[in-house]
Amino acid sequence: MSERLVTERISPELLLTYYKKLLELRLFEVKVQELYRNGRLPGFVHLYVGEEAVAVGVCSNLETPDLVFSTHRGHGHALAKGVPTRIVLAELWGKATGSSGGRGGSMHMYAPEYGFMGTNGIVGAPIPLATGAALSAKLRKNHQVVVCFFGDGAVNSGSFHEAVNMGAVWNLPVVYVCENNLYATEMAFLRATKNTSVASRAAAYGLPGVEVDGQDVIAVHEVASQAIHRAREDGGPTLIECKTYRYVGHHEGDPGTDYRTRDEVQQWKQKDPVKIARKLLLDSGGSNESQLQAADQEVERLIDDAVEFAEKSPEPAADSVNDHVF
Amino acid sequence: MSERLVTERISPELLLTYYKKLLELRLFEVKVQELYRNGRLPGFVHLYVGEEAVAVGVCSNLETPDLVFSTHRGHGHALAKGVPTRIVLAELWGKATGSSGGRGGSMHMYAPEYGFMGTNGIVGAPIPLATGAALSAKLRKNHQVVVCFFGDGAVNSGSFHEAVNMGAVWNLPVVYVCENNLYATEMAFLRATKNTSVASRAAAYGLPGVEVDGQDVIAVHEVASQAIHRAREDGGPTLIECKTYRYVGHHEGDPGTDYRTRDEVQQWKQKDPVKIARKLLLDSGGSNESQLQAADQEVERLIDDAVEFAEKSPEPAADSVNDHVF
Amino acid sequence: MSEQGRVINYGDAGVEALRDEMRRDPSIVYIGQGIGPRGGNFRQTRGLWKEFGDDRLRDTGICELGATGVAIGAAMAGTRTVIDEVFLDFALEAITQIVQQAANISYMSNGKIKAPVVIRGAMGAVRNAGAHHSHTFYNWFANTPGLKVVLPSNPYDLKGLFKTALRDPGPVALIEHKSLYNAKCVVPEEEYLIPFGEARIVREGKDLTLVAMSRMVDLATKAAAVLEQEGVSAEVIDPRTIVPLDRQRITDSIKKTGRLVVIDESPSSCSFAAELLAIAAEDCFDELQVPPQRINSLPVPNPFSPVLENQMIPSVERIVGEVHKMMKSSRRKA
Amino acid sequence: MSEQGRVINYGDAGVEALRDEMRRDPSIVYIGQGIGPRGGNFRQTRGLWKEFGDDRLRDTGICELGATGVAIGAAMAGTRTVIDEVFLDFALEAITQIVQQAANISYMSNGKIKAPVVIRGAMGAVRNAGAHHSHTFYNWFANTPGLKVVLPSNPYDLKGLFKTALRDPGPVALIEHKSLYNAKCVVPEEEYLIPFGEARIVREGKDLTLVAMSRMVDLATKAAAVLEQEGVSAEVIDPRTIVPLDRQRITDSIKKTGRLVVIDESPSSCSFAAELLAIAAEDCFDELQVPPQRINSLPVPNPFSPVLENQMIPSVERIVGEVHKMMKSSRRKA
Ligand SMILES: Cc1ncc(C[n+]2csc(CCOP(=O)(O)OP(=O)(O)O)c2C)c(N)n1
Ligand SMILES: Cc1ncc(C[n+]2csc(CCOP(=O)(O)OP(=O)(O)O)c2C)c(N)n1
Ligand SMILES: [Mg+2]
Ligand SMILES: [Mg+2]
Repeated sequence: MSERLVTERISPELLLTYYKKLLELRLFEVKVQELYRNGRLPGFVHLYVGEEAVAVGVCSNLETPDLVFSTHRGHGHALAKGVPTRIVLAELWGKATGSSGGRGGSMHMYAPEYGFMGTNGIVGAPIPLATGAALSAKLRKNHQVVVCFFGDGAVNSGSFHEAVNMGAVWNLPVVYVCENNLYATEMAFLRATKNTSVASRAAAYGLPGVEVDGQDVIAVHEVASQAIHRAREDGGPTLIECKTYRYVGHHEGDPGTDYRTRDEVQQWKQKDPVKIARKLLLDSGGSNESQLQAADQEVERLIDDAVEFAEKSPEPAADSVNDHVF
Repeated sequence: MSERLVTERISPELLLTYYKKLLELRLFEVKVQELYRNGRLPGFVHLYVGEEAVAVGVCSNLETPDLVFSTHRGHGHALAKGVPTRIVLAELWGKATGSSGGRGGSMHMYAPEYGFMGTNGIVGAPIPLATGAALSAKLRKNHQVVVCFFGDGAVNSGSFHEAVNMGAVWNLPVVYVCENNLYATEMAFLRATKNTSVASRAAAYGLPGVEVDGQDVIAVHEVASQAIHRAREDGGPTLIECKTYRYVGHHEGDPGTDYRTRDEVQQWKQKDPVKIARKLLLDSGGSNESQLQAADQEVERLIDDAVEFAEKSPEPAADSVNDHVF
Repeated sequence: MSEQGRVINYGDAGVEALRDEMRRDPSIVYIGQGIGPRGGNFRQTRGLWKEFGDDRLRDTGICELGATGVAIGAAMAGTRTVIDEVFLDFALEAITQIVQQAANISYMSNGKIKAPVVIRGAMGAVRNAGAHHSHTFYNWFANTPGLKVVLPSNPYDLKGLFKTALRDPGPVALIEHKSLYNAKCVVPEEEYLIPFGEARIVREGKDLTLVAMSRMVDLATKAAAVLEQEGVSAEVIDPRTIVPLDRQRITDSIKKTGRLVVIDESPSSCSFAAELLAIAAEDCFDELQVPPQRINSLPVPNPFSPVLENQMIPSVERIVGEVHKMMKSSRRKA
Repeated sequence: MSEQGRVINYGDAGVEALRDEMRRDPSIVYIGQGIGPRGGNFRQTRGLWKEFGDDRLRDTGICELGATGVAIGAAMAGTRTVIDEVFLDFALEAITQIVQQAANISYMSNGKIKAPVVIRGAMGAVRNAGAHHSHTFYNWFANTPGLKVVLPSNPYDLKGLFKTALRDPGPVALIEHKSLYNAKCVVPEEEYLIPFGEARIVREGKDLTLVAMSRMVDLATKAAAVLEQEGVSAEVIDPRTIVPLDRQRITDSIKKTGRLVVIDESPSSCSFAAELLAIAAEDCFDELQVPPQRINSLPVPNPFSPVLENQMIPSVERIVGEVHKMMKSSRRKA
């Protein structure tokens, strides 16, 4: 990553905003990890630690009416799209104040009022859904753009193949963002396929494919900006491959150690998206240490507030179990 | 197609064998059409008229233990793999003597004793099945090769994507043969996808992709020969795209006229695989007219015999309805 | 259902419902294979493409999984959609989307997201299409919380129920029968809606209750006519929608007649016929005079051979035969 | 099932069955996600990869449709396979292959091709996994001609039934319960097979019959213990395989007790509980003393919230409560 270029490419104010968002995503997950390990949260959680620059880089281009479809590893996408930490955490806690009133949890969390169309427990499933939402946007000519996040694991699924082809042939306003973190659970992408370049697969469907450093929030922002712009102008879909890495296990409970070398993890930690952004702000003189400390505290307060809110919130009423089926 | 080359590439004897097979496939379908239109055959039939060079060109490379998985348009594949006309026709007639005892019909016709693993009513489904059969062959190291036929319509299905990727990553002895006849029912391939080169899609999975003139039995034979040879030597799968055309409607009952121009059909009829082979035999001096007439009569007798056999065969016994479920 | 008026067939009744609703609600988009210029494999969209064009009648390649997901995603985003699987069998390609996404979304989102999508498919045996093209599956859908399930047995019901489906807030499985497309009856040109959850008494009777769905209604009615000749008065009921189910009207009839025979084209284990027998046992225990019976297709894949398939599927003869046996068995109470 | 001997858990019992059979039959290949070096998401293949290696434990990418088709195709070609869908929910991705190809192939080929494939998946609610990871679906499989359906409720049965499945000529759906992997009981190290179609009398009783499958067997047994304290003697039956079904042993029990309660984790409409009530009505009409009852999960997607999910799923309290009501209602015969 070239710092010289970076400062030319972005204002310090904007970078500070990204930094705060990156940190929010990071600290949120760290808190979730702690709560989960302490047995406070039910269900299963997949944390986004290490991949924050993808969500923030992409979503910083979006307006509230734009739609995001996310995955099982979706807390970061929700937060980056603007869903308040409070209702995300309350949902993870199964509380009535959560974004799904406690009915959803980590993998089924919806906040359409913020343009967040859900995390998803089914790998691949959001890709057709997002494509459909883009069809809706195109027909209504409302200049909405739809972003679909998915992992490298989803790329070998039929859902990817069928949906991306439809998005391309119908020239829909959708951006397909693959978070290639090299593994699907313990399965290395290069054991799952002979072609490990996701971007190159765009050719099979006749849409543009771009690869980008997923640890570099500015690079992601720029690539996404172009794709989103083109989508908005009815120029059609793009497939973006973000090379990234999770620093934690696949889900809480998975040590994530036996299929990855310590070295590999360490190398990727050198490219920590939060640290990179922080260092850049300092090095470029965009912010000074005390400004950054203030920013850090602001984010910490946000997380603390969310914990307090979620903890104090009521459980859903048992007799509401039959509501909202139809 | 260059005739000069052709005679150098193939002996007259062999070409005469191909010719007879091509004619068998053609006359078989013409007879089925007639019987069907006269209300003699139940169910639905999809005829292979115009595409014969694909089945014959590919299957002429196979031994009986090699396996073929076929489609809804599969009579030609069955015959080319060596399933006797009698039991194919009897099956279409729903007779007890048919290859599936009348339980299957056109789209569910099995003759494992000839290495024919079935036509199939579900588009795309045979691709994973064939890949699995190839896994079985590889593990048993029995030098069996598996061939999977499918149409352009199957290429946009998840089954294609998932299975071809698995075949490639596991380096299985399977040859994927796409019969690209430009349409899936009435849907032009170029309306269904932005990338109409099937062979080019091999890159997405890291296996070789080859395009060949599907009306030229010798060209198909040669391309398939290489692929089958490589598969047999544990060199992995190949994706072959045969450009071809059906001269008839999608199924009997479909006039096949409103979505294709008369011109287009006429142009393709100029490349009739049966006529091309016949002309080549005559032009090259490989056979004379009277030899060919003898060949024609031989094939006609084969078909007549099948009709007589099937017609006289008994229906399955009503009380056998519960047999063979498990 | 009136005896007088304009007679049209099942296929055209569906087209009419669609045309009406697509005119009324410009957001409706119809997605499927061969449903555009071709007008549908069963002629089930004939003429609509001319009026509504490529934007609203969207032909897809062979990718039911993707196309169904697209229809559901569009519905979640505010566009009312129909996904036509054409053969219901092909819904299997996409059933993960139907069950996991469409049926669950309202609940999972606490009612914040709805998926107004009609999942359309034609089921059942037709002209010996064989094992891959003859499934019924409606009991699977009825077992899926969040899905409504509609089984029109005639043109009149198809039109009225389809229109209701196209105004429903959530996903509706509209399951037609392939062998009914040429069935005819009187269908008003004027608008009418048939509410979900109202069974239809096809004919009244007092000796036994025949419940049948979809094409089986025709068989039940014919069997009832035969039985009438013999002095047995059969009430024939068509639930029309199996989710929601008009439990009241069905159990009222069973209580009245004391005898139940269900005719169901699906294989019997865990079928909708099983459900109705269970309901009868739960709700009509004291009124049932003899054991309730179900007549299902034999539990085999649909054979191609006409001889075998006729043996497999319920027939008027089999219904009449079962009723004979039932009428012979002694009543529990005098 | 003995009270004495080596105690192991459900997960390990499955591993043991597999290890035995993979040693015995070198053609067996196991396909799925994370089943190789990782040893399975539920530890259901732990240790096997070390012994059998990459050739026989084949990890795949996320492509259940393709992988299931591969397993079926290999089985058709003569290699016995297991396809592990891990979560049964993901079988939906591949159900077209399971139903259309695996289940139909023997019939469609007139018995010439068999598909000896075990379709393995873990069902049911576990630790609030939510709507996408908690389905049951066994009634769908039971409704599919050509599939056998096995529901082991404890380690002993799992080992014996899995081994039988691995020798069956056709496709078998082996459906485990996610919440049972740590359940323990005595399991002999020696070889034993449990034949399909033999229900197990979990405990004998005379006042009523409780039929339960999979994890519900534990609840039924606990409820029976509570009821015993109150002087009500409940017979608990576990069908173990629902296709083939031991109709005889189940109906014998119902005839003996005159009362039936079925406990089933699936939503009730067209569930296996409905099937059993239908069977009771058909076969035990004269012996049933009161209406048979079914206790199913509420017909809602599995909610994430523990409060809501507990409300949704059958509990010991609910079973005891229903039995109380049933015992109060007057018997039909003195
Ligand atoms: C259809 C389906 N198959 C399997 C799973 C189980 N599963 C959950 S997450 C996951 C790995 C996903 O990998 P990837 O798409 O690369 O995303 P990542 O976890 O790396 O962010 C798997 C296999 C699932 N949820 N859905
Ligand atoms: C999964 C599935 N979807 C749809 C169909 C209906 N269908 C039968 S053949 C066909 C067209 C197939 O086109 P293609 O694969 O190009 O083969 P062709 O008929 O051209 O030989 C369709 C859509 C099917 N049989 N299976
Ligand atoms: Mg990944
Ligand atoms: Mg084609």
